[in-house]
Amino acid sequence: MKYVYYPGCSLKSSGKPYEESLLEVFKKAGVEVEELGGWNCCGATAYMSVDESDAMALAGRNLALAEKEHPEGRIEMIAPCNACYLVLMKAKKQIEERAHLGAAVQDAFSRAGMTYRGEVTIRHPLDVLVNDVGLDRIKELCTRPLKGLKVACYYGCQIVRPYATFDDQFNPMTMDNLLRAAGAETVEWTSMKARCCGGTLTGTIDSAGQRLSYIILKEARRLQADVVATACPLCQFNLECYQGSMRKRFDDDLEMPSLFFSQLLGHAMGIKRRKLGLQDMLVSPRKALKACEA
Amino acid sequence: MSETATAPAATGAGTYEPRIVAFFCNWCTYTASDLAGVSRLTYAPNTRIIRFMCSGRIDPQFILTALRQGADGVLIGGCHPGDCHYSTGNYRALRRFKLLKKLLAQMGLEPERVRLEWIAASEGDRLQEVTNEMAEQLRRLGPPNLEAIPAPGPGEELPGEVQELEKTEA
Amino acid sequence: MKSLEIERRIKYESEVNPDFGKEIASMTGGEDLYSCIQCGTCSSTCPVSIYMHYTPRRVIALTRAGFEDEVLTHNTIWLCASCYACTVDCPKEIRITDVMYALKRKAIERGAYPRRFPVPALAKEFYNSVHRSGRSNEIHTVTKTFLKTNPLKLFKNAAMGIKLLLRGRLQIREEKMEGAPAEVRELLDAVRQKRKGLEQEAAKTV
Amino acid sequence: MDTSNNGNKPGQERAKVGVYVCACGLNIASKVHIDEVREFAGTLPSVGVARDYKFMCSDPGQELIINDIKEHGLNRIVVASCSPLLHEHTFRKACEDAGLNPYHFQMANIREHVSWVTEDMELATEKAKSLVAAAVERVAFHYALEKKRVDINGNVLVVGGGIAGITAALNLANAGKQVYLVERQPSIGGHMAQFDKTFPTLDCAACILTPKMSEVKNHPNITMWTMSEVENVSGYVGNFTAKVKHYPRYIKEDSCVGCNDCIDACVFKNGKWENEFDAGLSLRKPVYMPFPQATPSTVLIDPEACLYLMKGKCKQTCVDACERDAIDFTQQVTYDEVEVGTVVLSTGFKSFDPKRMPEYAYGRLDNVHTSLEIERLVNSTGPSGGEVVLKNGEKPKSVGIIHCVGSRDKRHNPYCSSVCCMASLKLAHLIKERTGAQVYNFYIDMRTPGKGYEEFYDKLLGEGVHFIRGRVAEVTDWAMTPEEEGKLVIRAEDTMIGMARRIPVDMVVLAVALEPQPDHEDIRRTFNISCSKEGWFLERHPKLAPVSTFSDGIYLAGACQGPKDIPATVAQAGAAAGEALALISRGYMEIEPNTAWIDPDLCSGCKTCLPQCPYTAITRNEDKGVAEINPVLCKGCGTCVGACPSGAAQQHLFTDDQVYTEIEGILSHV
Repeated sequence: MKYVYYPGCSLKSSGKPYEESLLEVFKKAGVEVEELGGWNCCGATAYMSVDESDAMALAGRNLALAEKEHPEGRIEMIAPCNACYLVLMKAKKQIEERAHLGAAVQDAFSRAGMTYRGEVTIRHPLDVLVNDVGLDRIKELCTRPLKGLKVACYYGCQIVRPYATFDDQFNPMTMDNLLRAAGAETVEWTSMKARCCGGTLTGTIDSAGQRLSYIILKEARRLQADVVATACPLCQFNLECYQGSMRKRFDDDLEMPSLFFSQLLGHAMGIKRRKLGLQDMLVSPRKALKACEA
Repeated sequence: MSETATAPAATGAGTYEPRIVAFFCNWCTYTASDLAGVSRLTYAPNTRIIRFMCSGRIDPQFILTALRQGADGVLIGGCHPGDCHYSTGNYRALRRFKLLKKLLAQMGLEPERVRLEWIAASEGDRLQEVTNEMAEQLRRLGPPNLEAIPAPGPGEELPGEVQELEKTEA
Repeated sequence: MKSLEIERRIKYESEVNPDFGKEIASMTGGEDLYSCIQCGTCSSTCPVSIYMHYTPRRVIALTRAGFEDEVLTHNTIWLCASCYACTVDCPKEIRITDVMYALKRKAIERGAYPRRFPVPALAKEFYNSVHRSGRSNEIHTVTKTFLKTNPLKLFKNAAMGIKLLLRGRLQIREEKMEGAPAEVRELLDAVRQKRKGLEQEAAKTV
Repeated sequence: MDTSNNGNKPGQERAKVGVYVCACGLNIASKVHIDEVREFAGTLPSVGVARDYKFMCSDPGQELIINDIKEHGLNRIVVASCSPLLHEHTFRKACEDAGLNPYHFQMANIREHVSWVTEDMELATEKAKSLVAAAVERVAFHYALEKKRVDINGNVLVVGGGIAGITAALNLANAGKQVYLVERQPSIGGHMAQFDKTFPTLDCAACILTPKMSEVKNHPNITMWTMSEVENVSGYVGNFTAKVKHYPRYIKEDSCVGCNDCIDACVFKNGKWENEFDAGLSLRKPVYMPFPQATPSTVLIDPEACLYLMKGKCKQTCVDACERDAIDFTQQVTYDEVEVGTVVLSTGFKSFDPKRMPEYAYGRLDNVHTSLEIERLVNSTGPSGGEVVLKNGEKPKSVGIIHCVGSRDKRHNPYCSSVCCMASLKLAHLIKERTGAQVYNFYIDMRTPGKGYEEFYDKLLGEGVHFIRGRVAEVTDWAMTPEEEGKLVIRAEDTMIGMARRIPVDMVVLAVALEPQPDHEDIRRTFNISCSKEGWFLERHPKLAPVSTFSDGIYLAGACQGPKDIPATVAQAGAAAGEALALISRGYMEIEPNTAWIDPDLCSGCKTCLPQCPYTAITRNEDKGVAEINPVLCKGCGTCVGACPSGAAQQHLFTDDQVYTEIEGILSHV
């Protein structure tokens, strides 16, 4: 199966390790991806706060681009960032359901030499790996299982809310199943899995935002997790990069490696650290991963 | 104003309001139409309802006559499959309806002009939906081509064919 | 200890905007605004309601009652992190997150948002950055936001920023999309114009 | 063949029609120009008199008709007012009183079908005119008919043995009628038997219910069948035949005295299977007594649990223990067929399964219970002997009661279950009384309409029960503060204060919604009645016929028609019994003489109609070579008429002439 790959802005900067590791894992798992040419920002939450048409057209443009590249048949587009994943899905829904918006978008697209056929399905890597590749295949590929590694799987909000497309809204399991297949042990923390990490508030209203991230990390530590696994660049950024300021703010010696699930999976598949961007983390996972190799 | 599509509101006199003649069974759809009234659900203003005990009583000739007499469309309403007050009348209605659709096509009449719907006593809102939908559709079609409809009288092929169909019943 | 200064609190009908509720209800997600029964599920499931001037439930009540200023000038709508917990938990299936978006747009449209408050500023900076380059750039957006709102924050986060830079996880240079971002801008303008037109027509026919 | 009933054929006399347009106060007049319709009617050729009046259904309204018939010699009447389903009989009666055959009447429905559903007054008026025109043209083709009567069999079938069925059965039996009471469970009593106290009086449920249960058991006029279901019903009002299926209980009911020796003797020393009656809070053996006051007080054997019935191998210690040889492993499913004239449906409700709302942690965290489970806990005959205790056996120090679980929720049940507020208040009182715990009620709106209900609420406010107005978002075991450790934490907004709160408690009670029985569809079909969207059985009229259904002779009692508390249920059961009795004591019921007949001169004997009839009322007279319809068997659907290719088959009140003229009439105008 061939997929169109929509990285989104973060995977080109703070989320670089996500992209590096994900593409490596895809290669191993035989998931063929081709980056969407000329893609643009999805608009995230900001655009929707400023202008609706702009937000929907901006996101929609990426869908139309994909359809231009592949004029025939259905298209599967992988969006690894939770925010992109939801925004693209929302744009699709809006354009198809809101009469005027839809008409306006169609009109503008056609004048820009594009048409929107609604043939794109937006997929999240977790969905693709579990449902297209399959856990059995993943197991086979994991030549260096994460034995004894205790992982707290953190899914974030926007892949299960408001639309629960491929996982349970209240107690998502795909990441747990994936990392269990990779030999890891995952913690039971239903009420944390999709609890808000603070989103952009961690930077803007840090007192409120960072508290939300802190709650998640603290709970992971209480459950004796060695590492938190994430599926979204913003979640990962919040849960890792702000640990320094959290230590001061909450007077806590908290130190919890927070990785992308793809980095752990890649590690289990025997892929070199460098290729997984593990050396680029602010909170080093070395100790945790050493432990599970021994 | 909201973008979400809303049912066509009854527009004032003057604009083309298609006439729908509705044949409803006493137990389900006629009761539903009363419920629509009690619930004050306004719908296509030119829907005119004729009551039968059962949709099984409806003779295809009634439908053709209605069209010939100036109805733009005919709506048949009966109980959901399995719910017929007389156990099987609605199935009979369905068989005749299917045949009639074929004939209409042969006559060069748009089959959308005749519609059959199962509407239960509790589904007043469904009635509103269906009639509004149908009115909208008929508005687009415009009045029917009356020449296409054969005049009544002896030697009509229709009842004969119905008869064949009825006979195929074991 | 809160100050004990007394404050006169009463709302006169002349001060409310009777159309505000309808206005919001007509925007995406607002459809079911009037089916709210004030049960408070949104406010208790919301992870940030504890920091809000008004809980989401009260924002809905205020909106319906036409208390436009209270809704648009206080921090509630800007604290919403779009986690959609309220939307999926609402027993009346009101899309509260989208109502918040609608209110944010109104606030920006009316220039009513709290000026030195970083969230709307960030939104606008992000918007501009993408408008410029077709992509967003973390450093630029964040820097500009704080310069406008609270420059001290910049130094607070400097250490982290440098660490990320060293690891190649931050781009100083603005990452541009292939092709001309101008195309995107033109596209968006076209859509906005067209949609406005359609809506005005529709409004006329009713 | 049914010629006797053809009366004077159309055309034999010139029709002189009286048309009466009803304003129905403003119900019609506000949307239809009454005078315009009246004037229009006056212009129609066959119309002799055209009037309008405020309320045609009132006595003066009917007097108008009667006088005009006498003075102006009218021979046809048309009333344009509400639905014929509401007032056709009223006006037919008026015609009759004036000496006119009641079937010389036709109604035009200009309220339900015009004024209540049309926005534009001009369009409404035009539509009303066309309906009147149609009625006037049609009625000319009406002809005199004789009334049709069916006798009513005095026996009654009551389906469901909860408090509703029990009440209805006793009322009917005490009036001397033979009643068949069919209950699916091994004992009658229903939900009420599971309760400890009843609100608002707090009198003991068992004390008031048990006597009624044994009264049913011992009543000479009641045949009580437990572990039984109605498999199918045939026939019509007055003469139903019901096939009742009896499941084996593997105990001879007449021999067992309920000594329970077999239970003690069972090879299983301890209970192993969930006791349904205790909502799964206690365990029972394969052979068991449903509950102490079970009626009949007869044990039963669970074929899914009993070793002998499953594997054919067991010491059968129970058999040895039974001195009366009541145990009979050879029992099979058996059937009974009963003839009844009327039916009372009292099949009750099912309570909502909170597993469908994972946020409340039911089945995931300990000490989260449904209200029904708590009813068993506070019940002295329950699993804990009336003690409210946690899983670890200790008494809870704090309890949270969550209202509206599965109610007022578009994702589950949009309606209010109406009993939960009072039931929760009752449980709050009992829990506080038994444990002294702090009790918190989380509610959206406190609904206490009903005699003595608000007073009960006042009482609880005085008892120091906490009330937090806010719907609970989550029940979690995840602690944020030391005092929350090891507790169930309830998160809600206290909407009165406008602040989010986290309340740690030891036990959570979920006041679950009332839902229609899962098999309501099958029941509905068996008895040929309608359901509301939610699946509650549909009454004939929400106000004026709340216990009747659209099928004559079938009545509703209790929660099967919608959520109800005990007082309302008992009242409705009494009403249902009353309706049935009214019909029985009259002895007969008039039904529409709308049977079909066949004109032998036109019938080609093609047999098309024969397979059409669901009642095999049509036969072919081989000598005459024509079809004939037996008017006694014919139920008047007219399906054969719709199929007849030669127009030989006709249906009274729906002849081809009548229908064609109605179609023409409805379209001739406008």
